[in-house]
Amino acid sequence: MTLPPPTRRPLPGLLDTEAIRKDFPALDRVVHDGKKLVYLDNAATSQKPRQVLDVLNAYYERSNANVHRGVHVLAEEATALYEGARDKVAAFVNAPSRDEVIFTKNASESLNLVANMLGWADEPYRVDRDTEIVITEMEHHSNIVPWQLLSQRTGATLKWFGLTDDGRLDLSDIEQVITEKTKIVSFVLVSNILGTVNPVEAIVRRAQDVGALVLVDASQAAPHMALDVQALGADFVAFTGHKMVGPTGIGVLWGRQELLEDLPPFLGGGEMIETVSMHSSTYAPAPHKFEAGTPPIAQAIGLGAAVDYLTAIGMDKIAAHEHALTEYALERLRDVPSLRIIGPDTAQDRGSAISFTLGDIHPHDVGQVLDEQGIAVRVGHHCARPVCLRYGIPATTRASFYLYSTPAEVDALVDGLEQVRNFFG
Amino acid sequence: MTLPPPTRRPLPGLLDTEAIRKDFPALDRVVHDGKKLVYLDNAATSQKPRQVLDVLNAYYERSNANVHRGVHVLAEEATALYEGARDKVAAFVNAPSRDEVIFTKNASESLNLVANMLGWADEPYRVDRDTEIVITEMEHHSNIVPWQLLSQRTGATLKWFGLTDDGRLDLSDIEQVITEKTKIVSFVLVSNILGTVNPVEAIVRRAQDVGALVLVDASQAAPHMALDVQALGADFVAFTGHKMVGPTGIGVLWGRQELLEDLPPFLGGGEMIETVSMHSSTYAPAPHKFEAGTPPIAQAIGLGAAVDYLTAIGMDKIAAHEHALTEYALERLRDVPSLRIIGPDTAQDRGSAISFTLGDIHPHDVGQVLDEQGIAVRVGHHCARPVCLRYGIPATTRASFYLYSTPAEVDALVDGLEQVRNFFG
Amino acid sequence: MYQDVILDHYKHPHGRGLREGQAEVHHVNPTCGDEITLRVRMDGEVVGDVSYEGQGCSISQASASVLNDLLVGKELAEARKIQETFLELMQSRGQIEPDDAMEEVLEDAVAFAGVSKYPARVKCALLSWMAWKDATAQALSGTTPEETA
Amino acid sequence: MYQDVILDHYKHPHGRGLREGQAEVHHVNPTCGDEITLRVRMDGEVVGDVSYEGQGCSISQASASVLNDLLVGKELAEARKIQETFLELMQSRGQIEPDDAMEEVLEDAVAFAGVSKYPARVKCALLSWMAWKDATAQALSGTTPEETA
Ligand SMILES: Cc1ncc(COP(=O)(O)O)c(C=O)c1O
Ligand SMILES: Cc1ncc(COP(=O)(O)O)c(C=O)c1O
Repeated sequence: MTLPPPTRRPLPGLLDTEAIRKDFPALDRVVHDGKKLVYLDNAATSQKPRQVLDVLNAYYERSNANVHRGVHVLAEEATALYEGARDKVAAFVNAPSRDEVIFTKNASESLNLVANMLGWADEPYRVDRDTEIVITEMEHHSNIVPWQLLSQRTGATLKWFGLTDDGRLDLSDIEQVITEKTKIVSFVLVSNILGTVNPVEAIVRRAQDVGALVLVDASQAAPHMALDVQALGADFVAFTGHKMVGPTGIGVLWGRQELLEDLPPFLGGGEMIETVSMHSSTYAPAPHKFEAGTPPIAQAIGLGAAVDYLTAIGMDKIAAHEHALTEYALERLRDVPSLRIIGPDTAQDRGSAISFTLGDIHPHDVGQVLDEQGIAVRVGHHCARPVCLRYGIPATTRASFYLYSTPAEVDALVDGLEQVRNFFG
Repeated sequence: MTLPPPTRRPLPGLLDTEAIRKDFPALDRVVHDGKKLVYLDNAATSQKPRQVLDVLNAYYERSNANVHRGVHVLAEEATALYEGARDKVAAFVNAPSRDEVIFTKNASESLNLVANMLGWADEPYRVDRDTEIVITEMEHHSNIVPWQLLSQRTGATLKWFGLTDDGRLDLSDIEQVITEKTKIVSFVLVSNILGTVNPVEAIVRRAQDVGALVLVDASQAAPHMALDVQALGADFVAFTGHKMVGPTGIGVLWGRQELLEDLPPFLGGGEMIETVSMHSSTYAPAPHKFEAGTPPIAQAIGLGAAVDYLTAIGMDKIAAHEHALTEYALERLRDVPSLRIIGPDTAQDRGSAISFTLGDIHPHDVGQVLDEQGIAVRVGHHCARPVCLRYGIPATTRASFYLYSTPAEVDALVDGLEQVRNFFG
Repeated sequence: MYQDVILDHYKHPHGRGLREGQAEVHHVNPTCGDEITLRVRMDGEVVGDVSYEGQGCSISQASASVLNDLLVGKELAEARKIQETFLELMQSRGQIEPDDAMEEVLEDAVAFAGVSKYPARVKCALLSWMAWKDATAQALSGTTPEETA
Repeated sequence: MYQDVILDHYKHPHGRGLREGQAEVHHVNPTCGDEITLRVRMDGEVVGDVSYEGQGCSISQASASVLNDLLVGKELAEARKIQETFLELMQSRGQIEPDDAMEEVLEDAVAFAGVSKYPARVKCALLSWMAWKDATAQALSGTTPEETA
């Protein structure tokens, strides 16, 4: 049944996945009566290492308390752990100040937070009917719908960059898209469906020329490459914990301090206030101003442990590993008959999520037959339906890799696709 | 040092706390070189039983995947677990339909969600400059600030019920406070600072008479008593997982189905849509419409386990246990010289959070000296500063009980307060 | 879940193509993009024809083919009973093991029992059946053909 | 953390009460409601008087009393050095073990070393010191007394 893989060259820059995989209990999972799990759905969410789970358990078993303002031991420990996680995340993205790191529940909340702040802001940030919002056609729904809502609510015009046939942003009309009326440009650093890595510099430069703010959706970047918010030159950067070996229920918004000071709060409640009377309230300084209510304490601490884990391995090494794997996967997939890559077909400026179609076999069927062999991929529009519309396809199958993925798993995918073709051939 | 407790009668209705405490690893904690932890900060957050932690670990170690739309085993398991947790929560609060249960990150988000929905809603729900919002003076900041923000943003008038000297709502002017202009009445079922249980029926009746919606903040009720959203007669009910032996990072908003259908979404993004194009989007039916982005998957599943745990013990039994303990604590505290209870001084219509002042010893000092004896209480304004203003005090010390609290812990508190008095006397 | 019967219907669909009818509907499964356009012709109390065009996965395509096989030529009451039985089977989350009685009603369609274990795919299997129900209601109420989503 | 020195100052505060001065400030710690009103009188380059009124916990009250002891009568430059040393100690998160040199500068105030281990209480200890710094700046710039929060 299994085809012999083509004479596989040793790939340069691979991590010691044998050691790494031991840290991830879920990778030992056996499914469908004895098939070893081949987890290639990392763009949807990553698996979690023992090191992160241990930190979660230690928190709940020893130090669990509500944070801030407590004078008892547990409250002080919980606060130190929670704020310590903020330090770790700040260092991870090279933030100039820890106070620029806001904990949210996921990247979607981070993106919505910015959209809402701008809707309620005073000049010069305020988005209203005479202004424009710019996104791109390759955004995740979480970076489309908040701007559609903001545009409906304020009357602002929503504009976007289109895509080239090979899955890149079409910036040829950048001067017409980003104009003096533009208040905010929000775009994805690495596309979750196409894999494309976008040219930040060109967009940031144009945005700065016209005085627009820039929000970068780094949800698919933070897990996979070194992220330096200062080098990016953006005003806000959003990402999400569960895709970077962290727990679910935690996201991050980084924002420039002056902006966080000037912009209005979003959610109101405990923790985000300075002083409250029935008649009026004043707000705590950032980041607390944007963290209403009991925060996701254990989850932030877990994200801190995730960041420790990734840092210990090294983000550059992780990027090199995935790059090698992506190059190998593209090469092997190229040989699968009737397979069409949706997105860049070389590994250059490209993340490790690879979307494709297989003849006219529906992605649901591709995914299901792969699943029967233990291979977990994602099928559908990957919360980026405009991309499917753009390329005239109903959906794609997507395989996506991470630090624990192996060339053997790429081979398993290719073999699996052969089975799919036999089955529906 | 330790005074002998007064001849302690066996209290009626206590749970078998010896067995229960074995489930909670944190209760074994020893602090300050050998002091056994006496955890009386349950109104801030509860400890977590092994049963909940086991479910979290099993999820992360076996079934971790993003939910919905996946065709592989892990995605299907994760989806079934996540949606199964929704079934459990729906049953726990006797919701007519599981689709009425929305998962948020905490009670604060639930409360903000309603405030924002009403700000963007069409008639007849829309809050605007000609309308009124009603809250009370004993609300948690999380049920004050969202309404202050809404009132600032829409021009609506914010009104509130005051408090009587013995810590109850003053409803004597209910006809003037809730009027034909009132669109929403939002109030706390059990106060986190005073302990007061509020008379829902009178308020709901008046609100219904004038056609106003009712939101009940059940954050301090759901952990401690049987909650029946149908019996309450409210339109929305909010609560939070971490106070009810569940994980941090998870909250609930229950809402009546017709309302959830009619009201606009809040956060936009993945999961909450039906179909997206660059030009416009349509939204999924509730509850998904209100759950943008990857939800707190593990945390919802953990809350499901928490609900199982509480249900197995029985909410009525938990309520009886706490009632007996509160009665005992009030009785013993009454004998502490210069101690003044802030809130109802009998156990009738009262939860188990007890706030007090001790002469003019500052609550920070009270809390600190108790902490040195291993006794964890909370000090400050408990996110309810208007209550402190109302009673002319800077802050209070608050002891709050839960299903694992014991009469011996009440005795430890009373002894500890004696030490505080000696220390600062 | 891919029984031979299902694959056969997928590869060689029965009654595919749009023919004359009294009502036409267009149904979409937004989560996966499956679509079907379906027409119903009633000959008095008998299902005269169910014709369809669409794109989608093997399950949704095969299910439309099986529907055509099963319903065309049946009295409306019987067709409805078949539809309801199929719905019941698909919503059983793999809990129903079709017995002889059910097999007699559903014939080839019992092959879909395995699909009911996969919540993500149940909607695929039901797409054409929901479209048929909708189109039939329109045909009977005399509504002129129109698009519904 | 409650050293006898701290309790002594709390129970018998030195220099408490508002007296004449060139500047007055009002500081509040919003998280716990501690408040202080503090006046500064400069006699040329010398701290002539620091008078205060307030409410709050033992730490914030004792700290104001110690401040009065330490700063009144000192040259401004020296008073500033004491303030900075105290700030450094309080922000040390319990990492600084006061040595002889530090004890010489801080005298009774070294008793607060233990407080620095409790982040929630550091603000209490610093309340009067921040108020003094603020009031002194105002006194020197000749700003008329005003309220600040
Ligand atoms: C009465 C009340 N409402 C709302 C909240 C807010 O809950 P959370 O902090 O989990 O959002 C709390 C707890 O802090 C509370 O006690
Ligand atoms: C590019 C991109 N942006 C945003 C998101 C939203 O992240 P979350 O679902 O954690 O809010 C995702 C992942 O789903 C993503 O891939």
